[in-house]
Amino acid sequence: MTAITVDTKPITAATPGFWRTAWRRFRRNKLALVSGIVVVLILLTAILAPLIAPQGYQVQDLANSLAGPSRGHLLGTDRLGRDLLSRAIYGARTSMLVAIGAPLLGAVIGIPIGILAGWYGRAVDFVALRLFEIFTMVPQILVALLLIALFGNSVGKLILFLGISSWLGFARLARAQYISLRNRDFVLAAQAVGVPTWRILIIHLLPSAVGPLIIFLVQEIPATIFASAGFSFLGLGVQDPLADWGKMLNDGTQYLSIDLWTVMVPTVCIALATLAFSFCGDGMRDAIDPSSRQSASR
Amino acid sequence: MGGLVDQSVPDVSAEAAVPTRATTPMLEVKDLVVHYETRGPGALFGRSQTVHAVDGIDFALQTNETLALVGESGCGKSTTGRAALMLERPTSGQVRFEGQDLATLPRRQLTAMRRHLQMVFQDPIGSLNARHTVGYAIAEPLLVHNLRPRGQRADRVTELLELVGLPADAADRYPYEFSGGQCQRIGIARALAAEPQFIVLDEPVSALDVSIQAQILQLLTDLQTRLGLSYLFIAHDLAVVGQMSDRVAVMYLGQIVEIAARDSLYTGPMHPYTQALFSAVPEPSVGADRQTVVVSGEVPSPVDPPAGCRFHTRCPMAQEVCAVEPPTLRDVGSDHQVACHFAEDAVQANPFGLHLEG
Amino acid sequence: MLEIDDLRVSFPLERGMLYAVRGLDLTVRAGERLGVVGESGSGKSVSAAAIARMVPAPGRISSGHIRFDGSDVIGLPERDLRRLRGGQIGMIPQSPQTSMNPVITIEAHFQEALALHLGLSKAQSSDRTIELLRSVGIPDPGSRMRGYQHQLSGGMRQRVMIALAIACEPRLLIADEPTTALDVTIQAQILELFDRLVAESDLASILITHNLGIVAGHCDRVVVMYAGKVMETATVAELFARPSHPYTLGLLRCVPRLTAARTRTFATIPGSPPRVTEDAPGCPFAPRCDRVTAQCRTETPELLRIGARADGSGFASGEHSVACWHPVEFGEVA
Amino acid sequence: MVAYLAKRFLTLICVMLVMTMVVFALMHAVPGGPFDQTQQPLPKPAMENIMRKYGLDQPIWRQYLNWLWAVLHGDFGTPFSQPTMTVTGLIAQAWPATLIIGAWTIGISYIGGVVLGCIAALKHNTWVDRILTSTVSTAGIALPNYVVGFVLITVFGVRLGWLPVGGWGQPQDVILPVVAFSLYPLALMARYTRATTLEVTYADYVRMGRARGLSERRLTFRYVLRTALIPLITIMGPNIPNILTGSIFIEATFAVPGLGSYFTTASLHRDYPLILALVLIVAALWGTCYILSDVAYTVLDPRVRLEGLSR
Repeated sequence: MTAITVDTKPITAATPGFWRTAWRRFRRNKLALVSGIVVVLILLTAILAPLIAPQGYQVQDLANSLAGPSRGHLLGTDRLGRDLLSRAIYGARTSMLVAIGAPLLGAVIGIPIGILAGWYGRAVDFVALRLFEIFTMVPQILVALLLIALFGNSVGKLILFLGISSWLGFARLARAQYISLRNRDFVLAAQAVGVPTWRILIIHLLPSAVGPLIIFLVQEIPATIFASAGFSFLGLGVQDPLADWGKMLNDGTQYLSIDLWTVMVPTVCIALATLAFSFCGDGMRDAIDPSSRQSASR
Repeated sequence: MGGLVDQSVPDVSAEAAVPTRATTPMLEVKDLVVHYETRGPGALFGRSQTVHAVDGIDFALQTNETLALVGESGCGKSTTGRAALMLERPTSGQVRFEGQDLATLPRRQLTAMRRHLQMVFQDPIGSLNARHTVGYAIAEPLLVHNLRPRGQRADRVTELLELVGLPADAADRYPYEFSGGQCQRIGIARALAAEPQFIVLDEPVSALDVSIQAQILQLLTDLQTRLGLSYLFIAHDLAVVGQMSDRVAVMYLGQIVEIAARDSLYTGPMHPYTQALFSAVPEPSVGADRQTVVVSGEVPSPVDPPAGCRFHTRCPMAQEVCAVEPPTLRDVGSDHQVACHFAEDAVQANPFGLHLEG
Repeated sequence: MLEIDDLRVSFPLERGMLYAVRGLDLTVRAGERLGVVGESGSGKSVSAAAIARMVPAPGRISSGHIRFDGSDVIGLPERDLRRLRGGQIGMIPQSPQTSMNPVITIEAHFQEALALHLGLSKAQSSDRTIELLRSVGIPDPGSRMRGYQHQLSGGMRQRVMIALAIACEPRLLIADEPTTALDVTIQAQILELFDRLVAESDLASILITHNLGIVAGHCDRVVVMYAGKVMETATVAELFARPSHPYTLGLLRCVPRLTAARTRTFATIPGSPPRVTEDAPGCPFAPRCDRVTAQCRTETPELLRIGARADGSGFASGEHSVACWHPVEFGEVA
Repeated sequence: MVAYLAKRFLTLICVMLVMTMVVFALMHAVPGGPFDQTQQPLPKPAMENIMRKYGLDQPIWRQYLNWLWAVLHGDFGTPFSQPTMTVTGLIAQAWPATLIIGAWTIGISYIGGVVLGCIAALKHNTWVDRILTSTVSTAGIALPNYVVGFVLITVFGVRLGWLPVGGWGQPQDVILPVVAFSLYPLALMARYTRATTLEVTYADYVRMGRARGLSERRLTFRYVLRTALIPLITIMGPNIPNILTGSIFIEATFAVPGLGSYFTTASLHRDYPLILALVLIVAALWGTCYILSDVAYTVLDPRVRLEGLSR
């Protein structure tokens, strides 16, 4: 028996895995890191709202309505004399619930459709594409608006309708991912070994596709904040007395010239949240796929 | 089920490895046709076209034999390899493995059959899933075919790694930590995990550096000797093919133009295309007066292959009949078939000034 | 004509540095056909790019001299550098598929180059383009040149790239793996064309390849590179007859021969080519070499000409240099 | 080419038909009708009268066919909320405001976005690129336009008093809505432009152009931008209808009586004829722009242009 030559290239000392490398890159991106911290803070605020807020979100102090910042009300009060800081803190709760809940629902609906369309192609793909087409024709916002107007509003319905209208993006992305992965050699290799299809779809392809999908989810959060707060701002979303940033904006607009704080507090909250999630999402994308920023610097 | 390195498996010596003509071949491909639809040029206005990737080929492969499929890109050699494993559904024709037609086999049985038929790919890194450890990649065939009790799988992985010349601790690492040559070893270990009898080697060394190429070729040769494997060796490098195969089939535009025992072909190629291929290989030696004539033109599109002999558009020997009458494979010697109307003349005329004396 | 002296090129990595070329010395004389061979990561392509100061970002030339016709390429101002590129040095790419602007016609490629370097008018350049395309074997050049690159096959594209490289009558032609992306019969056609053009116009050429067979048939002199360094250089005949570096010898043995009988054993070099991330002393081939000694690991052998020995044995006629502490003596191996 | 266009438009019409059916069914699936919302419930006979007048007493498929038949004759019906007008008339009244804002927005955001994207790509990996890409464009994409609107109103309307805080009629009313509305498409275009340009910047053929001695200027315009900008059509085209049909939020923020605000009120009041007409407009516009941008792309880019096109 002939000696089988051993490839003597020293196997590199345990290099960090994929996620660890990504985390290292993310950490080096200052903007993303700061945004990530802000995101965590917002989420903590939302979870711990009753502990942090100085007052309840519906405690009225009619004698002190539309008063600017004072010792008693750090950010002032609204038309009913409710403490704006407290409402902003409770507002984080409602806003985050919708902002995260709706894209999650969209992902749950969209990803399986996208996977099937991308993997099976042909007839399945054709039907999926026509479905995409119908949903692209009417902007997502209008679909959600229509549904809310027709079926009424509550936080639960807001999540439901925004989720339903956001499935398209996830389906598209999952489809594109699976199409590009479908013809890769490692898939053919798995088929050659005799790995069943479900196993290929989940154990082989999902880990490769999950990164971009998670990033898309994070990037959908600011878009959902935009829409949900927007609907509340139009008076279609969250209803009194529940606190929500968009609702606060709606309450405040009429008093813009009397008390700027009623508008600026929710505006800053929405801006801060959308920016934080956005920069964080971008940072994650760059961390997972450095070429997205350093494009082809070979 | 005996282990690959078990002594219970008869160690086939190099002498015995010379193929013996069994009555039924291990693998038999009959009139295999693979056509597929594709969009023509122009992303929007293109019409769908039929690509004649493989257009009616026959060959047989004996136990412990290596048959090479050689040809240029687009000749259908890779498609043939994939169709032989049912990784690409043939449009028509048969692929018989130990007498059973894989094309008509129900899905379940085909999946079960896969463990006997394996494949090694051209891109060693791309054919491994970057998110799985090497150990998982090698263990997966055991898992899906339920080959070993759970507890013994890790040992089996170590055994396989050792077999292809890699250290046991490689199992915990990821593919990108390895060089191309090492990844190809992992790919081979994975193919061997299910204890196959037949492996399709699809350009297994063309992505590798020369010095690594030789290592992998040696490994494949040793494994064949040791495990009694049959190879379908797909390659474009005639020199490599000459070192690896018992029999060689030359393909051009989806058809076999010449098929012969290795020595017969390498000393006397008869089809003008085979001669052209041989003469085009740059030999790493100085002084030899080779390559006096270069074949002209390029391979026509497989969407609309020429009528008659498919090579007639580039063939210096072509006559009128070649454009009309497709030549069929005919015997021109012992274990030597050629599909050319004027093969004997081509040998006489030697249009490419070929001489193959070592 | 071309003189490269102690050229070093490095690429910053996410962590650390990749040393692609580490002290390259090389000369090309007028009319000479130089071959540069090496495996992946040997620095052969980067060296070629560096000649016209075209090292892709983020890589950079960290030190060394490049003289073309006596003028220092490294210190050349942008204007003169552009005159050099295309005008004096023509380049043929590895992948003809992606090397032409997809949205301008083939003719437009020629026109802009001819106007720039030779100052030809539109009509003149049209005539010249047809002439050039015909000389590289493009059928029906008049109508072809009004088309786009995607209408050509791979082989045809490479012919056009060659015509484009020689359009402005350069004195040096650099071809970086010009046939790697092509099939063997097309490769033969392109190499034949390359040879003919080089001979006709008395060009100097540098042919970069990993294929020793191509070097044997199409070059006068060879440089063997490994890990960013020159291991050996000699005339083609000399190198193939008397390889002196163990790496060269190993490489020659590894290459399967078409005419050799089937033996079922393959000569191998253990290990794989390194990725050089630290510029440490010692022979880069030492970890894979079967003649290695302690000296090889700690001291870097210089590229020295093989001189006459007392007994007069084993020596090269012209120039044959090797960077090895223990070179293979002539006659030592069969 | 003609056959291709015919096929595409036919598909579009089919898709639109399906879509209107879905919307129609959806609206009717909801419990309650458009006239339930009034404070005092109408007496039964009056209600029946109204229902009959609008054909709401007929079976749903009948209603749909009636509606479809009328639409094919250019009649979109009467809006429930304003019985004195026609849907067509109402839209004709509301759209100009939206169109003016939309046109300015397209002009500013497309030109500005492409220019900024090019600058970022050409200054790749410098501070200019970093600021444009990771800060300005991300902020532009993330910040809701009404939030931007309120900041603008606060600063320029309330604090400085330079511009009106809202309303419609004077020329200066256009400025703030357009600025607020432009930010998102501007950032989007900049991002896409940068990406396509960067992809080309390192392409082999740019390198080969450099190897022939072409100047960086020439390479930038003739090699990089020319190839990079063509695919942008496929992004620009389908975004046009989104902008031209206005933003419900911008119109609410700045109190612009445009199409968007009508959509909001129409949805709230279940004004079926108006909703259907608006949905149809959006869809038709979107489909047409999508097809036209595909065709424009194919005609402009020789890479995808087929010889058969001219035949």
